[in-house]
Amino acid sequence: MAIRINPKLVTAIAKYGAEDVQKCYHCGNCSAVCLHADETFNFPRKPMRLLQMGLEKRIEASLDPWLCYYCGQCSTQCPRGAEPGETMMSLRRWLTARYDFTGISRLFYQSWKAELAAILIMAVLTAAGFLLYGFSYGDLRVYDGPGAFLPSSAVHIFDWAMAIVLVLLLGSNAARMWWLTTGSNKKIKFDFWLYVKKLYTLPLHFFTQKRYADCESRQPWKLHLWLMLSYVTMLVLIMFFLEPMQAGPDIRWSVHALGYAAALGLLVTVVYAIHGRVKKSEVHMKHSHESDWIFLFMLVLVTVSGVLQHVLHRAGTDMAANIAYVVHLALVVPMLTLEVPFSKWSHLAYRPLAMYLAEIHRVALPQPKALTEPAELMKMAS
Amino acid sequence: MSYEPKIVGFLCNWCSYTGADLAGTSRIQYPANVRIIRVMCSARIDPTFVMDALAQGADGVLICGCHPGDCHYSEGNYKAMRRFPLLKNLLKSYGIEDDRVRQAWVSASEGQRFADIVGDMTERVRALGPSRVHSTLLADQRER
Amino acid sequence: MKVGVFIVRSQQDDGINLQAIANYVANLPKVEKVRILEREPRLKSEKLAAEIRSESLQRIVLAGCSPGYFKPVFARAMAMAGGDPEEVRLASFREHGAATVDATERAKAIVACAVCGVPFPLAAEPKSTSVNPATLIIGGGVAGIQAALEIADGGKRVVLVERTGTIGGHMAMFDKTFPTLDCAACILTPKMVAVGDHDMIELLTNAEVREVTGKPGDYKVKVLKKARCVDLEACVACNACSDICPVSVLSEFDSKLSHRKAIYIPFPQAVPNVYLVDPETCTYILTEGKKCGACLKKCPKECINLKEKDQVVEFAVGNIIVATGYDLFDAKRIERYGYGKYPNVLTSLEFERITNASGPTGGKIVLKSKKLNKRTKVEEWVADPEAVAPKSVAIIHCVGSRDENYNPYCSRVCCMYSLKFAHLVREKLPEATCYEFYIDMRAFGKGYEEFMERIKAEGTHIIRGRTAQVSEVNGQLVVKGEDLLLSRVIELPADMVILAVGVVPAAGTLELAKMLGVPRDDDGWFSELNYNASPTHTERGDIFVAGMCQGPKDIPDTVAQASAVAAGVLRTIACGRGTNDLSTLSLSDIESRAAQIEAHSTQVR
Amino acid sequence: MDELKIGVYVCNCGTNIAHIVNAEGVKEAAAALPDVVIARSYRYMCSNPGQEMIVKDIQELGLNRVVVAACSPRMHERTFRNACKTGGLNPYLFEMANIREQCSWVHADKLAATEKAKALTHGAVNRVRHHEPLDSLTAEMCPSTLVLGGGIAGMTAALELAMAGHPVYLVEKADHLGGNLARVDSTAPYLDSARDLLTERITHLRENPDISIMLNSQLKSLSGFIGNFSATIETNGGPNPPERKVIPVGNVVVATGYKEFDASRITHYGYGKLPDVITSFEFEQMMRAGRIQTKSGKPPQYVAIIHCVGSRNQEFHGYCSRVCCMTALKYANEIKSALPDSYVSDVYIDMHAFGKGCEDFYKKSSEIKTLFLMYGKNESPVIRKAGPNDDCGMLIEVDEKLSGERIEIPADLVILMVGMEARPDAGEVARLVNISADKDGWFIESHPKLDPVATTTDGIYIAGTCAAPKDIPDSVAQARAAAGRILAKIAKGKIEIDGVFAEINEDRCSGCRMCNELCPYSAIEFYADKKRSHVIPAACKACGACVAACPSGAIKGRHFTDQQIYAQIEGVLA
Repeated sequence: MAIRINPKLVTAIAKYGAEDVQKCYHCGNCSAVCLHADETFNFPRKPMRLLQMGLEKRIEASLDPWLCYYCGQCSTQCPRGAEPGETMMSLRRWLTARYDFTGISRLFYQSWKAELAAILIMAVLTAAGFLLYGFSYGDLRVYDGPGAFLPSSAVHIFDWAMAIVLVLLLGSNAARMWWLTTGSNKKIKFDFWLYVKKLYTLPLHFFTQKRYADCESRQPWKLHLWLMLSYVTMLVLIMFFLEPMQAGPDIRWSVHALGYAAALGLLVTVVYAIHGRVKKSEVHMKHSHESDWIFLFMLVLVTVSGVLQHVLHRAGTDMAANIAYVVHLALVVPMLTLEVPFSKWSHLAYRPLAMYLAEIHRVALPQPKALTEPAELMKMAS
Repeated sequence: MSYEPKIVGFLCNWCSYTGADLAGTSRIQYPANVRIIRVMCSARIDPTFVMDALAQGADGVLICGCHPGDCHYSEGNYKAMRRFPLLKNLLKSYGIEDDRVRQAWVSASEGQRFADIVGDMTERVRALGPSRVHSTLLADQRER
Repeated sequence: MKVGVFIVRSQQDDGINLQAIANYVANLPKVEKVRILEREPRLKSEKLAAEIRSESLQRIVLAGCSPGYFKPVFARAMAMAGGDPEEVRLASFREHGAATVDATERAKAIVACAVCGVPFPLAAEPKSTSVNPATLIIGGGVAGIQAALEIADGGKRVVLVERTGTIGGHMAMFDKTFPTLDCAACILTPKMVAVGDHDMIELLTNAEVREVTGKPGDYKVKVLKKARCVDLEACVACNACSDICPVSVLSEFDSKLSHRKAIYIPFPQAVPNVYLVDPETCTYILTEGKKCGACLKKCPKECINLKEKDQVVEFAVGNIIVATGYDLFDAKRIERYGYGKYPNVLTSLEFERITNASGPTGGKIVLKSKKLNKRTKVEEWVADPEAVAPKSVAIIHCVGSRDENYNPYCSRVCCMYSLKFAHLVREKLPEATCYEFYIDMRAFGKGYEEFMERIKAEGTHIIRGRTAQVSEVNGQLVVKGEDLLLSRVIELPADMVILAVGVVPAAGTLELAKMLGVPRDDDGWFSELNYNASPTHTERGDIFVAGMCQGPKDIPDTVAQASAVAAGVLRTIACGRGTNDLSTLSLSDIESRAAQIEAHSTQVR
Repeated sequence: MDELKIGVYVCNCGTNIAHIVNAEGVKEAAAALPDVVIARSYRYMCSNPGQEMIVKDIQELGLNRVVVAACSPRMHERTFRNACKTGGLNPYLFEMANIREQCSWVHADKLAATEKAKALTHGAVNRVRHHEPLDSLTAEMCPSTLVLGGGIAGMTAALELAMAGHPVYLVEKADHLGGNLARVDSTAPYLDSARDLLTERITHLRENPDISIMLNSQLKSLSGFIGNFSATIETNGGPNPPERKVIPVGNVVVATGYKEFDASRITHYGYGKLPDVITSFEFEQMMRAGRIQTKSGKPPQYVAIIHCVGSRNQEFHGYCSRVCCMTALKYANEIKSALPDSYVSDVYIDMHAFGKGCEDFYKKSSEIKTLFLMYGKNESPVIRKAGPNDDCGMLIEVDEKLSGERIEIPADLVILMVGMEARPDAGEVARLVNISADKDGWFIESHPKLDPVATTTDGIYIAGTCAAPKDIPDSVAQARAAAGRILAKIAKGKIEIDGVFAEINEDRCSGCRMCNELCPYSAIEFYADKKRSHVIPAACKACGACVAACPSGAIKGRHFTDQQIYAQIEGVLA
């Protein structure tokens, strides 16, 4: 049964960043230079082809875009300037939008204004909420201990509430991803034990991102890993050690040492990223989608405000610290609630999941063996 | 002194003769038994030339032209090619050994090939020994 | 008639002052409105139609570097507005060479013609000049040879200047020619000999054009004749000098796969069949006569003079034909193909020599092998007839071509010669496997498609996909690329890899272009006067281009162009009238001529 | 004729010959041969003293035959022939023995080499005995040219010739000039105006007094040979009865062009049945009318262009039509320009963007978001009507090679890129002007590489698409090339005919006409009245095929006569 192509998709995808995909004349160079492409997952050329032809169903069902870490080799060597790397990036954005059942993600990617507006509203609401809470239960001049403006206990509950919401949102999207790529695939029959056996790949790839290390240059991987570990540390500290974190004024090295390290990591890597994107110093930083900028700047602001409130508190200026804290929360909340499930940050979930599912595919799908013999070649050709 | 066969070579002017010259300019050695006669095209080589050469005492005859498709006159060598089997039959009927008369294609850039052909042919003809055609043919002619 | 002029801005039109043009056009009679459209304008026929109606325009002139793209949208608008779509006229600056001298003035003239509905070439006809019957041909490749013979056979004098020691160019190095597979030597050498002893052809080999002055029909030429050190008349090509010469260097003609002496003849069938001395390597010359000089003593005809100096000859000609041909793309630039790193990654020309019956291996296809150069004591990779034959050969298309990182253009000949290579490999090494990696198989000429089918039938694996890299895995070359039709990335072992390198303008093209005042296109090839109408004429009067130097071309097209150029030359001589430079025409000349023609024009269609 | 006086000269070529061959020995052997009055050996026969030696001997000893045993005749035959000329001897009374390239340079055995050298010299001496003085003939060259076909090639050739001041008859079948170019709106890859090109050419043609344009005319017959043809042209100008005109011409340029492939031959494209499936030429008409629209009058949203219709397909034409790819890209651009909101799918096999500026054009075409879809050779897309709830008029089903998917392409308008094919009357034309056509009906050039415009018949040239598909620049170049050949011939005034050619002894000729078929240059005509064949010296290339074949030995190949060769055989074997 023939599938209907959709020439309009190429124009649509431009909103997600891919502007040069149509330049590709299919020489296959990119797929051949890519260190991640293999017998089962042949990219970036194939996904580019599907994109050109607008075969949405096929793209939805493919994990390929998530297996690319954008080292940029394909783009530098492309004879037509078709930017395969950037196209894969855009496909990831497009897929994120597809996985998200709320449609918010699609909205954000297609209009940065919307995303910014959403963030602002969310920020205002959060600020208002916490101020309301603070003034009704505490004293702006007190930072911690009794009568604190924003006692860790309260914030802690809020943290967890938010975390649960996020997990739910992200989880449901992840489930959709599973369904589109694997669940709905007739060729892959559900095998529970296989899923269990391969489960280890999730944390493995989440924490090490080892495949990223296989790319031509290891530099981007190191930075990305550092960034990731930094905010994971921060996350853990906040989710489980908020109380000692917030307590003061003297420094509690047990937790704060980690906190400082994480903050430093965040600052350095993010500033590096911004600088790189401004200077377009590296291939994978040549093209920046609005969502990239928003994400990076949010991250900077959050980190800075966080550091600020901490410093002010240690300095004994509790009132200022409280204000900084409110600002900090007003930035963190929208970033987490909007970026994590609906925008760039969601890849923290999708990538490892893709690796996990890829493993499943490799086992479940019939494995074509590498072609090195002309005889086989001819067999295939005929 | 050992028996030295005499071979007459009919070479077309455009490919084979030039090829033979190239063998010379590249100093490629081959037996001195061949005597070359230049014609414009292999199509010009009348079977009677071959018969006459044998009658005059040649032990072998070599016919060379351009490779099929390369003929300076577009298709002369095909004509020669078609003519050759007939000649062969004629020779057979005279009881002349197959190896004595040979047709080969030599291009202007195949000096080595020409030398090889001559070398090979000389050996074959030497192996066959002196041709009896000379005498027999003359006899025939006397009867006529 | 009311005319509207729309000027389209584009990247190319730097150096052209569009505003000035607009102002000029506005003052032309009949011109109702002038508008400058911004770069890549988003035009809608509906809007334009309204515009046309409101101004009741009967003719639209689209001006710009190449405004052709926008013609349809205007034609549609014209039709919508009830006008005649054929009255949308183009004034293409590029088409009529406004990239050259004072572009803006030329552009004005082009627009002026379009406004009158008169083709620019009709109105812009330079005055004719008197013509010196002698002709200069630069470049002794097949194009130069063909043109020289045509003109000389017409009984006109020709001076053929060739940079190297022999005429024949690249074609003389080839083994067979596609698709007929007849040997290049068989068809070229007779022509070379003919050039050599033609009464009307003066052959200046080992010489370079240094200066061209004067005007169309009467050019003054200075040619530097480099010292050949061997008497052209006396030498009988006996090889005695070369035998004795102790200096042995890699032969350029054999693309450095074999050795030649410091006194040498490029190849046995060279024309003139006379030896020459390479001053860079001759011991005698390098030591100013202190050492060696063996050949002097050996030469039986005493026709060697190692003290000979370069000399400059001057002469006048009427027409000049540029046939400088091409160089090969430097494969070293693409590191991932490992050319220069792996000895058995060859360029196409190297393979031509290896497979050539009169080449270093006598036509045996073998892998390169190490040889010690006794004199220099360094090991060199050369083609030795005794070496082993490859079991597998991979041919990679589009090396340096169709690639923005190198040459964006298609080199036009690689597909076909690659197929030819495949045939030769299969023919000479029936056991060997042979792969072709291509992007598009451009078999467009007469009998080419059939040739491709034949090669396929012979069992060559033709793989659609560009090779990404050639690497060495424990001594075995491996070629990696995607087979697009299988949509699989494949890695194939290959003992020999042939890079179908593209072509680039010959070294010195830039200088020559400056010398002659002939513009070049973006890729560095000489620009023809008009892509369709005059593919072999140039901006300069009585200067023509033929063959590869105007753009990639195969032999038949090159020969056709060469003969075409000969026609141009013979014509000017026959009627004693050459054409002056286009630049001699003033704007007002063209303007008035255009008006004239329009007045009693014989409208076509 | 008076008794023979042969002079034999053995060259030492420095030591090149002498170091292996005993030149003195060869000289003495030669001197002993009958009729040899003088035999000399010298270091360099090719040197001036060497040549003067020959001249002197001719004049003083009254030599009437000369033999030089030296290098290859390909090197110095000309030199020595000239020497004979200066000595007052007919150059054809000279013969050369090749004792360098084919003796001293290829043999190490001095004795054998010397013997061979003697034999070769003997052969030459024997041969030269039978040489006859030959003179190159000359024939008149009529300066006027007949050009068949008024397309871009024909017009260009005609102009080139006429501008040199030579009369030209431009014969065009149709009632207007321009040929297929006149049906085209603009040209790829630069989207220049085809009309301007045409206007320029035609205006020049009409202005030129040396050109007589004959519209509605056809060649009816052509007789004679190069320089001296006479052509019969039939003109039927509407109502009045066709009139015939006989014109003398020196050369003929055949530029009859092509016709487009008939798309209705391919059923699965539904051309002729589906209203919105059109050919490239029909689209050109739309362009010129400024209306790209479906039969229902609406501008199409989806347009599909299908390449290689009738080309590169063993069922129809095996060859590539060379221009369609770029034309297709041109359409993609034109459509996008006229209808910016439309979507263009370009269904191709290989993208032949080989010409100057073409690859760039290909890229530009993809930048305007043309969707390129690849199908396989000899596979064919199927076009069918779309269903009621499709947003398009038609659907094209095809196996897309680059994705491996079987897809449906939406289309409201489908353009078939019909290839080129030989005109139906090509065979007829070939017969009239006595040239041959290949299996596809394209005229055959005398050499596909080095002689693309000449044919095997002297004085008949081919240009443009009648020889094979070609784009405009290549056609123009070819047309000029043909003109160039003719200009060169005319410039010489007379045609030199080398003294070496075949001649038929009419008393011996049985009129079997075997030779007529054999001659690749159709240089042998048959006198029906006398029942005899006759060689046209001007057309003969002296290959000698006919000489060898003539059953009654009536044909004599001058300078390669049986006598001469028999003598040489005897000599080399003596």
